[in-house]
Amino acid sequence: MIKKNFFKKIYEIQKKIRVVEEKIASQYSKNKMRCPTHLSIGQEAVAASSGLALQKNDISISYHRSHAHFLAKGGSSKKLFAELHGFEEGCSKGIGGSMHLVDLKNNFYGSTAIVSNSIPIGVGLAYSLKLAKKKNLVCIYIGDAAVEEGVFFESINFSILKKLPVIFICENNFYSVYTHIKDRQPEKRKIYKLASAMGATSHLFTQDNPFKLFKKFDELFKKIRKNPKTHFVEVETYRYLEHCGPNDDTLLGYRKLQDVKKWKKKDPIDFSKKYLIKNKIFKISQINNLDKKITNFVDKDFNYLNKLKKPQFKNISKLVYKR
Amino acid sequence: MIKKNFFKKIYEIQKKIRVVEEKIASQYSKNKMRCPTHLSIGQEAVAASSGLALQKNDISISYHRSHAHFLAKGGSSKKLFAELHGFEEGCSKGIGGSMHLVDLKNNFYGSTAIVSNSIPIGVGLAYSLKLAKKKNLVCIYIGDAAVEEGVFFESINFSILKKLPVIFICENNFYSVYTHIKDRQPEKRKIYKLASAMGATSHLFTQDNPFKLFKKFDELFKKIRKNPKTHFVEVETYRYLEHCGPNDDTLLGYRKLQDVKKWKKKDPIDFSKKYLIKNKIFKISQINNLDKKITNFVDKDFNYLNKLKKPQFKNISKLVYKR
Amino acid sequence: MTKITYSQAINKALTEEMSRNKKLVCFGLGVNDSLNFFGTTKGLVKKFGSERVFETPTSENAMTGIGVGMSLNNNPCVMMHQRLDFFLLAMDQLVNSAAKWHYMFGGKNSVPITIRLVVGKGWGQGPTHSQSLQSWFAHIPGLKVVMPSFPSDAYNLLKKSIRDPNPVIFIEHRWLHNIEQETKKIKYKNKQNLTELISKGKDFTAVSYSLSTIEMLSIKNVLKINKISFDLIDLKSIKPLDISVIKNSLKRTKRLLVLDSISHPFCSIGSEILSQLYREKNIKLIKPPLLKTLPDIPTPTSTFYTRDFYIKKNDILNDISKLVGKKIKLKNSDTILHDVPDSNFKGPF
Amino acid sequence: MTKITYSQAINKALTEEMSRNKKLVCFGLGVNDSLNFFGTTKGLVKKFGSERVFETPTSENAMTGIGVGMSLNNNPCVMMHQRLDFFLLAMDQLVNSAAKWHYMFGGKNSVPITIRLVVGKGWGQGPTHSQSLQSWFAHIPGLKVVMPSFPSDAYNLLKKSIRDPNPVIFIEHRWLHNIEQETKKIKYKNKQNLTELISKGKDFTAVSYSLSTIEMLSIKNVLKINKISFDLIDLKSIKPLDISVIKNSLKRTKRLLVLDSISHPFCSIGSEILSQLYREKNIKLIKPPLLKTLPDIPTPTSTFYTRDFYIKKNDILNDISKLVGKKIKLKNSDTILHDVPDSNFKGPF
Ligand SMILES: Cc1ncc(C[n+]2csc(CCOP(=O)(O)OP(=O)(O)O)c2C)c(N)n1
Ligand SMILES: Cc1ncc(C[n+]2csc(CCOP(=O)(O)OP(=O)(O)O)c2C)c(N)n1
Ligand SMILES: [Mg+2]
Ligand SMILES: [Mg+2]
Repeated sequence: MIKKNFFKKIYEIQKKIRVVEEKIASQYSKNKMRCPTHLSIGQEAVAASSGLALQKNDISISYHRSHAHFLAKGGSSKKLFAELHGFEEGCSKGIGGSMHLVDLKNNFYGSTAIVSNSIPIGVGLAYSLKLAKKKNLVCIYIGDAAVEEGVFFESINFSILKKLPVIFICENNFYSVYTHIKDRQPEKRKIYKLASAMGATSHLFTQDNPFKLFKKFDELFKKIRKNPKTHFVEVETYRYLEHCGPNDDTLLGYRKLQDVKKWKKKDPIDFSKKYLIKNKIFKISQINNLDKKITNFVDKDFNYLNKLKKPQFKNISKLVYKR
Repeated sequence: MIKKNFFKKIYEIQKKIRVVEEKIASQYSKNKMRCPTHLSIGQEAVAASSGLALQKNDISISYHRSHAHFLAKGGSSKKLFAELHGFEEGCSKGIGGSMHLVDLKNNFYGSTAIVSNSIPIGVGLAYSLKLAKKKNLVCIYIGDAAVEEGVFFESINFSILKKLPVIFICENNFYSVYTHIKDRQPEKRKIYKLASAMGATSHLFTQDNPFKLFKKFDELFKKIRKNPKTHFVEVETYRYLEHCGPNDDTLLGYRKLQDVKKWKKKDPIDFSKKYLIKNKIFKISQINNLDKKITNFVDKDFNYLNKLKKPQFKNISKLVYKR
Repeated sequence: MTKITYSQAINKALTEEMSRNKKLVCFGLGVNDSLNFFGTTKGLVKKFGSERVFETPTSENAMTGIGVGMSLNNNPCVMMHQRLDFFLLAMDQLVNSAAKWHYMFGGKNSVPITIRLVVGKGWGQGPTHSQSLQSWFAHIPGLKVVMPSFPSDAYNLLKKSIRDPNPVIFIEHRWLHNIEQETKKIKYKNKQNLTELISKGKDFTAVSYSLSTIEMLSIKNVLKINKISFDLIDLKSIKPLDISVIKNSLKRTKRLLVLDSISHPFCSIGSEILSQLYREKNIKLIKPPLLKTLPDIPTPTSTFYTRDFYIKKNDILNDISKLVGKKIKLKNSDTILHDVPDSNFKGPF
Repeated sequence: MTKITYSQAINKALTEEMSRNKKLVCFGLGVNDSLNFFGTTKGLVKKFGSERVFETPTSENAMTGIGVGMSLNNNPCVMMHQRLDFFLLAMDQLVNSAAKWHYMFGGKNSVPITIRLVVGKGWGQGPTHSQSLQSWFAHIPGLKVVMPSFPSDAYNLLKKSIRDPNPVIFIEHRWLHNIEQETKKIKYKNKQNLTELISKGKDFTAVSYSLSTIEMLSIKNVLKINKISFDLIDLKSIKPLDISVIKNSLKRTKRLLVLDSISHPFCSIGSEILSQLYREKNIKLIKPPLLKTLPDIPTPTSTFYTRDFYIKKNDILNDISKLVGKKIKLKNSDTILHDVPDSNFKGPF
């Protein structure tokens, strides 16, 4: 990638994810997106930089908070919006909703709603890559609670045993719903070290500088494609809004206002913007133009919903079995 | 314990377990013990020395290969034989069979037949000890395959999180049925190190010298009773007979004859006997007498079965629910 | 006249039982968080401390086994799951441990655990947040299953479940949580009959439980206007199941509708009821019985689909019309807000 | 006349399908070990290599998900469990992933996985090594369930299951493994009817599947001597279930016995069949139908108990006697070796 283009892309995808998510947040109260929706505002950098480092033939799979991963792998915001609104034009025909996204064209194999449920599926996808002698990898996104489910350990054990090309990316936002990690996992234990003891090659990345983060993922993925093995990356991150839904929830009191502030202060998108300007890669006006373009694009995708017709249950009731 | 008595006890319990198991093996072909039976001949030292180091109020719980743990915790060989033969006088009224032993009087809470199934139950028992502010511990016996089940990780995570007085004792005999550990777990990964990365205090013991092994368990258990925490001990060991049943299975070819020989050569019971004689703790004749006494005792317990009456299904069919 | 909701009734039962038995322990995801498990665990941690009331890691299988272990050792437990679907991870501990322990160890010990499971509906709960598997649990010897419809029964049955020395699956439909009843009806009755005839009529017998009982009540008026009355039998306990009340009623009405509206059809509780009745010598029905369940299709997420996925009042009325051979004037019910329990409800959970 | 056993038929089906489809993968505990999964996987690893045929860690839940992942990505799978009971650990992956994937992602992808489950009986299999949960699986939309009784059906249905783009639960009763049939009967028929009338008579209709079909056949002669004949309907496929064959037969016989002898009663397949028939307008039985299942009690281990726990031939004959209203002379069957399939069998597995 040419340097300028490279910076642009990383900025763009982050920004697009944020704009899409903010659109959802701002429209949610209209009660037309009638499904449990987990936004990743604040966490976009991980999805953006890893997603961009993935090749199209690499596979990814994700969990309940997956809009960002879907979009970063190339998923269409139109289909995302349609899915949330329950239209047949949604990526899962409206049957799956926010927690069940899929985009096979871009090898985003799916996201699922049960904690850790998609992990072994990702490992199975990787076994298939191995059988087909493909030089690609599977990226499995997980949250910090995922490593509390036994199936995580069963899956990573198998993945390591069979030397499968798998990269686990654990977005540690410290919370599972309203419960802090210290109430769920032993203090001082680092998730990535645990993965390392299982036998994975393990890394701790930070999201502060998304450009650097991209480089790290990019290097790592190249390595895995060349030398198939199971890797694990933990990135500490933070969600700005409530666990599920469009609102700010700091008043609930389960997390400190100052923590939220601290993380917002080092917001990766703000950082990226400043970085691009400070390093004279883009001018302010160029970035503002880019932002506007993104907003317009997202608005257009959203407005397209107005054209859609209400779908009918009888059209999907035959989908239980493939014929 | 007076020194002599201490040596005697450790020898005695090992020997007793072996004699009981050999009795089962020699009688199994009569087709009267009609249940899947996993013998621990070759592995007795771990059960014996840990069992002896447990206090009566300590709890233990085990897996499918549990005769030794049951006996070492004080379980009656009479009740064990009766259980295997399906009599109502068995420790589980004949309902459970070899894989479901219990002896609440001695706080042996049970052994179960599904790999890793008893692990969380042991952790729950420990939570109860904590709530009751008792200064005892729970000993959870597991095989090497147990750490392949997710529930092991979930359970040890909770145990560490809540600082429960739990000691995991993993009897690593390298095999799960006919499959070597290298085909199930990443090479070079040590189980006890994995437990340590989870956050347990972790140890690797050897069974070669059962007297030393006892001391190690004894010290460790005292520590845990004083300072409740989750510990993990791995002991490498070896079963001499087939996975399930009374026969030698070296001809099946899944393990090397020379491995079996190697382990038999350093048989802990032989070692103990020699040790006692060499160090002049007992005379040969004394040990031979002891052996005879044990054999007689076990024979008597076995012969008692002749007196038992066939139990009736209608007597147990009301046991599904407690009233 | 003061009123109490279903979730408050549960909260009251939990609070009283925790006070009554100092050994009782409560745990589950959300038990101590800001929303207090739909309000049902409010105040518990403050009153009884975080050793007896605690959040857990997301480890459903181990936590079930841990609950079994505690219950075996003098600490009865209430374990809770915000969706029944999550509990699928724990079937080994439920079926191979909890259900069989008392029996398989010769009655030496027992497992007084109560497992609260919440069933989701509407607002895009979708395929993996809306399942209701009472027929699975009822299939397993060693388990008991209760599914109360009213606050008073929720209160009573939760207390009974907690005091039961056996594992009890206590299933709450999410849409019942805000249902109200007069506070004075909330009384502990040790000897309450389980299955109960809660409303008497003559044209047919309706059998239902949990939300379906509320659904049957909601059409009572329309039927009355159309001069149709019915016996309404609320099961409350799914296992053990007492069909004697149903048999007695059928002797009079000779027509049967089983509304099993929160279950898939195949091997459902409804099927079991019909199977038991079919084998009875003395039951003669005028028409074949009707069984209404969800379709044999996973729950879709989109509100456009759920409208036709869930059973509508008009569908039930149409069926009743055929069952009793009378025309019923239908109202335009169910056309709006079919995917929320009431108009106060703001999604998603 | 050469003969082939049920387990050899499975081995043949697996071998042929592995040859036919180079993408097909087989795995499970015991697949490659010295006993070859009751002989059913003999020779596979040699022929197809250890990448396509492999042993697994003891990780039932993950391995199910891994199978789902492979099947989503062009590698149909056969996963195997030596006891159905172990598979209880994998209900999340089965129900929340495999069963729903095709539907919940809008039909974009499907899960061609076949899951072989072996059901244990006798010789002290006990409470956690003998469960048969076909009614659980059949309750879940998105799954198919087959339970063949004969080598030819095992062969045929395993091939069909493997080629099916949907998840299929293939349940084998351990006592069927040594059952023999003429080799020439082993032929692949793409269009085979599922539920089949395999023997015709007039006094009553018997419905059975898996081992219960063999049990019904084993009393055919005694009944014949007593001048009683029956329609024997072998279900083969539990889900989907085709009751039309049963309905047709009942029009003639008007008496029904459902032998569901490897299931607990509550919400069983037998219950489902009765429930479906009860709702039919055109079925008029002379006597209430009979349903025979295991008692609602977990399997005991002791051979002294299992004798009365499992259904005896004489019990079935007694029931039939009542059903058809004729006396039957009983023989002293079932008094010896009731807990092994044949006299060659040496425990424990
Ligand atoms: C098996 C299971 N248990 C519980 C839940 C309820 N639940 C939904 S999201 C969530 C939090 C998971 O936390 P984490 O993995 O850290 O992801 P995050 O929401 O923080 O992104 C929980 C517990 C679930 N979906 N599945
Ligand atoms: C969940 C489950 N899966 C498979 C089995 C079958 N099985 C019985 S014993 C055994 C081997 C376990 O090996 P290990 O834990 O090392 O104990 P060992 O037999 O070597 O003492 C297996 C796989 C089972 N009982 N439970
Ligand atoms: Mg989190
Ligand atoms: Mg082993």
